[in-house]
Amino acid sequence: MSETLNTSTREPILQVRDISVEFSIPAGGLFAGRKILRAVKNVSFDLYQGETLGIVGESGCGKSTLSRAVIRMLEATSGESLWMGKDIRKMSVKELVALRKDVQMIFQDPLASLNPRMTCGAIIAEPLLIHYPEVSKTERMARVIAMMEKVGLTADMINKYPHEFSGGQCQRIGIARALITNPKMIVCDEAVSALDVSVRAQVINLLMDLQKELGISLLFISHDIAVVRHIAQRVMVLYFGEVVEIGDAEQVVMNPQHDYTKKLIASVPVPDPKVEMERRELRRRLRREAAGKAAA
Amino acid sequence: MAGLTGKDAVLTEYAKKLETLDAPKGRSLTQDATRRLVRNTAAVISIGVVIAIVLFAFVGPYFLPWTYDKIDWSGIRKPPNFEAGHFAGTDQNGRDMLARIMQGTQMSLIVAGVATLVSVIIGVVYGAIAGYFGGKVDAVMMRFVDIMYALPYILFVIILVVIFGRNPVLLFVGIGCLEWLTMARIVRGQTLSIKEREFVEAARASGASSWAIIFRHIVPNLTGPVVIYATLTVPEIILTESFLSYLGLGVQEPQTSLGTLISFGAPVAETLPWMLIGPAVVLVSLLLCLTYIGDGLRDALDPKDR
Amino acid sequence: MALLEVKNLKVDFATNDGVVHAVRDLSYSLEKGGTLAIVGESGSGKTQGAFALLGLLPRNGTASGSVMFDGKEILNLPLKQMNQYRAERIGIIFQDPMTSLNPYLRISRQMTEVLEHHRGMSHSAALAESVRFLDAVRIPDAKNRVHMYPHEFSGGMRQRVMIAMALLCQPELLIADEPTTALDVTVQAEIIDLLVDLQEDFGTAIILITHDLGIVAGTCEDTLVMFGGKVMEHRKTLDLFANPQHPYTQGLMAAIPRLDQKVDRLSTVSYEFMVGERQA
Amino acid sequence: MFGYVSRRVLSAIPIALIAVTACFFILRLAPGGPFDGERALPPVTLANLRAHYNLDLPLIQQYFLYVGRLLQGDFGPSMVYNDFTVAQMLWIGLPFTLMLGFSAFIIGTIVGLVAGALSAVNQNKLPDYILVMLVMVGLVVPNFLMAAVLQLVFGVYLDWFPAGGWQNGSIAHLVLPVTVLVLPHAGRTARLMRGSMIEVLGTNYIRTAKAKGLGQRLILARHAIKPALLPVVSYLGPGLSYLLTGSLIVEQVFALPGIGKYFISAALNRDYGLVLGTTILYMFIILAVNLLVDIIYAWLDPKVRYH
Repeated sequence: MSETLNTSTREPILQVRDISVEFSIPAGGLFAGRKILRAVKNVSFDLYQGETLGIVGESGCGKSTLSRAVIRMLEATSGESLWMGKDIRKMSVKELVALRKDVQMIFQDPLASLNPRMTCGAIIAEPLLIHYPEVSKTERMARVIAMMEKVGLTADMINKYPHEFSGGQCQRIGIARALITNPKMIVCDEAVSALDVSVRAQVINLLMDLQKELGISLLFISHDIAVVRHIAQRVMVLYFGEVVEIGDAEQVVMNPQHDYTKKLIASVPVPDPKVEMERRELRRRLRREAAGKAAA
Repeated sequence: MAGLTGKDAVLTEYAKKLETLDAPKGRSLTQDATRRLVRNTAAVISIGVVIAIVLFAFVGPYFLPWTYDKIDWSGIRKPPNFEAGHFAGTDQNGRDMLARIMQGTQMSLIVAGVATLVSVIIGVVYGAIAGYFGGKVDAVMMRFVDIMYALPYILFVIILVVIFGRNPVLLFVGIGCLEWLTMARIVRGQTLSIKEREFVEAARASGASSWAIIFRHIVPNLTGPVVIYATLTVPEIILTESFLSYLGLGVQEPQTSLGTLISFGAPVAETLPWMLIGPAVVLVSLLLCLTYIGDGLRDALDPKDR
Repeated sequence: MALLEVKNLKVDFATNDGVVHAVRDLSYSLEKGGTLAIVGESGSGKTQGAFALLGLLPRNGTASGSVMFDGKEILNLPLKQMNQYRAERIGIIFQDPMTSLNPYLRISRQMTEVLEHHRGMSHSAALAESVRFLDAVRIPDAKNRVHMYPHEFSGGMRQRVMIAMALLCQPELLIADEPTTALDVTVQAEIIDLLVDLQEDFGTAIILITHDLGIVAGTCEDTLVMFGGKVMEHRKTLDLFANPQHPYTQGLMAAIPRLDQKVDRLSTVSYEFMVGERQA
Repeated sequence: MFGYVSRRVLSAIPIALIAVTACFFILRLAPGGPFDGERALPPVTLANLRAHYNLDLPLIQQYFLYVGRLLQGDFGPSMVYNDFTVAQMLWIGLPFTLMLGFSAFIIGTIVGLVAGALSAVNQNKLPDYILVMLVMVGLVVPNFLMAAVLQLVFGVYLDWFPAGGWQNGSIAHLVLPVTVLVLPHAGRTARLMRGSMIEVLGTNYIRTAKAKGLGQRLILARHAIKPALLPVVSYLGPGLSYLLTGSLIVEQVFALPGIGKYFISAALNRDYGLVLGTTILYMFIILAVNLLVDIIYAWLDPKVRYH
């Protein structure tokens, strides 16, 4: 696997400092007041060129909100998010559009992330149309075909519609669309969670190969810590909007520090009967301890 | 822009490949829907009947000896007789019923067409804006629609007609202006759900502008529900128009509409049954077919396997 | 004599694009109190095979073959007789707890009706028994929460209610169709551990349907691997994980990222074994 | 629950106010007036007629005067039937229209719900096809045509029921008009109920109910009816307003003493008072029913009551 990157010498491409996101939601009752929901609380981390940082946490822990706030797909309430030293939250509309060239996204539901009314070729070409309008149609289509083959699709699928592809193929189209403008970073939001086991392995391998070949940084968000540990060099664990643990992937998995991380690691089922029996005992002991602590 | 794949030579090779490539055409959602619609016999028959009615209304008059406003003094209140050319009899003023039915159908179709268009345009624009911008804008716009729903809207049409007199154009636009409420609600609902879909967020993530998103991503996906509801609006409007003509507020003499014909035919139905049967058959079959087509389109365009 | 004998079960669906063969040929047996995991990816027919047992197939589904339960044929039983097996002798819990409970009825109503209908209990007796079962599935403050509506429970809690509901008549067999797929991993572990404990306490035979080999490893004595509506492999769980025989099972095992092992590259499932299958 | 209801009532008041204002100004700003009949009135009588109905005051003042009196239930004078106040005229016609309208509304709703549920339960079987056909007829045939046909067949030829007119207390006179109003409403309700019931029968919680081994009738009654009712209930508000509009015609065709027939003549000869009065009355009925519908909806759906 790629050697652990010596992160000390190089400048991180993305520096996030104390990003918080708050939503005001209607409270119940007759004169509906408004409650403040703090989805992300003072999260900070760095992302280096060519590195994959995994963000793991359960539903509602704020990982999707954080990943979107950091690249300003939604407005954070406070904090800084420096891209190449420039704070994204202070960027003008034009600068923000230019940023999208370098920072792309891949989504969870392969089919739903593709416009059903557009052909595969048009979907992949759209970012080119936005950022390089001056490029001729033939060159644009040539680049699309090149990218399709790079992600394992055949050129003759270019006129097909999303509903004519399998889940795995749709996700490859999504990846091709994200790569077409040669980005420096891609946010993958549960990019493989909706795929079947066999297809998931292919897409994971594809993502890792492309990252090595093109030197792209990945922000890989998932609830599945086993997948995150496999694909990421460093892992950040989120719990109710706060970072409870961050560090090298092996470290976090092999000896977790925070209680929640321990519980999370212990809960993941391992496909080996003997190992799984021991882990059930561990989980039972953790529950008794937690119950004991709660009672004390 | 630097050679995407790092080597421009590779690009030219793909460009050559592009020429030789004749990638097969994909099957778009619309083609899928048409295939499903064609399998729905009731809908196909209905489409046939509607086309026949339209031809009957717009082409028929050229084949008739009598026009809708010519009075045949020798043939007043006569049952259908073929020698005199009155295939569907004559009315109290001796005018040929078949010609009048044709002209009436023409008028009803035109009114329905224009009014539906007006209601679709206003409804789609209003709904799309409320749906896309959401928040305060959406709340105010939808509050207005709720108020309009609370008003007894037919009374408004009557007031409108009374105010602007019975010129047909105003009638069409008036009905259209009051029929857009449900279309606006449906389009708003659809826009809200499409806006939440991941491919819209993907477009935003690629830096697409709001207008690009609306016209390239949202509007094309609106066509399904809009088409379904537009087909269901046409019979509604024909009913409203015939309702108004029945109250004497519809089209002015000597022109007529199916509603007017029925309103004259109904009181004398006992003695001159042909004055009621003719227009009634045409109106009911037209409405029946349009409703079946609407249902067929709904099953074809969003096939929850009912 | 086995509790459950399934022979050459076939399930087909009539769709307007032709007939879909969800289950082509499924045969297995389950002893009293035994535990069987049915593993397969989506579209393998694992769920439809289980629904066919209880006659829960959708309108356009048809089942054929033979299913002997406690010595009697129950496949395609007329509704009246089938209803005597449902919940009373065979319980079932479904994948999505958020939509499997009636949002307009209180939990008490949805549980007591089972006991009133099958055991002829009075409402108060049924309520007491329901609360007892809610305690058994570790729902805190069951006495009060029983009167609440489904939307006042979390996903994990609702699944516990479903489990309690399915066990009310202490059926001999419990079918669990991907019970934890829709849940977070920490809640999933609690539900799986709960199922294992309940199986031991009540001695109920369990068929656990899942796509997650990790869950299978820790729960069931036997495992049956399905693909394309057919059985690829059916062996003791320990043997299956020690040395899987069928290429599909081997492929699946190698394709999963594992927490306890570090591997550089996941191997993808090869479908050569399908070549022989295609003609069948 | 109380919080929810009072919030709905509070939100209904502004709607009513805005609607009244809209009606008032649209009518007044429209060209023509109640007194420009064929024979031009001498200017002097015209002037004091306008003064009598204080049409000479600035419009804004007329508006506040009108609303002020409206709050005390006084709809002001009728400008054409000048020996009655609008309130009196409405009072004569109102009870009949309400009786006709609500009886048709209740019968139509019940028939529609039962028909819709029945056709959904045995979907694509014979009863379903028959009911769908009946619903089509109800939806498609305009009410004035239906009225004419029923009048002719049952009134004149078969003479089972009086073809028109009204003697108070005689139900027979109501049969045909109510039927004409019931059919389209029952048709729409049945169509909605069928779709919503089919959807509910396909849900996971109905599958759970089946898996509990409960009988079909019990599943329908306890688990399916309530959720299926919700979308239909929210239609009843607009449903009633549709039906009341229909009663305009039915009262005219069957020569019944409701407020319907006043409205048309009032609109034609610009009797502001009467037109405004009828419109506002209809609106209040619809707003009241909408409020009732919201409350029924909240009672049915615990999630709405909950927050």
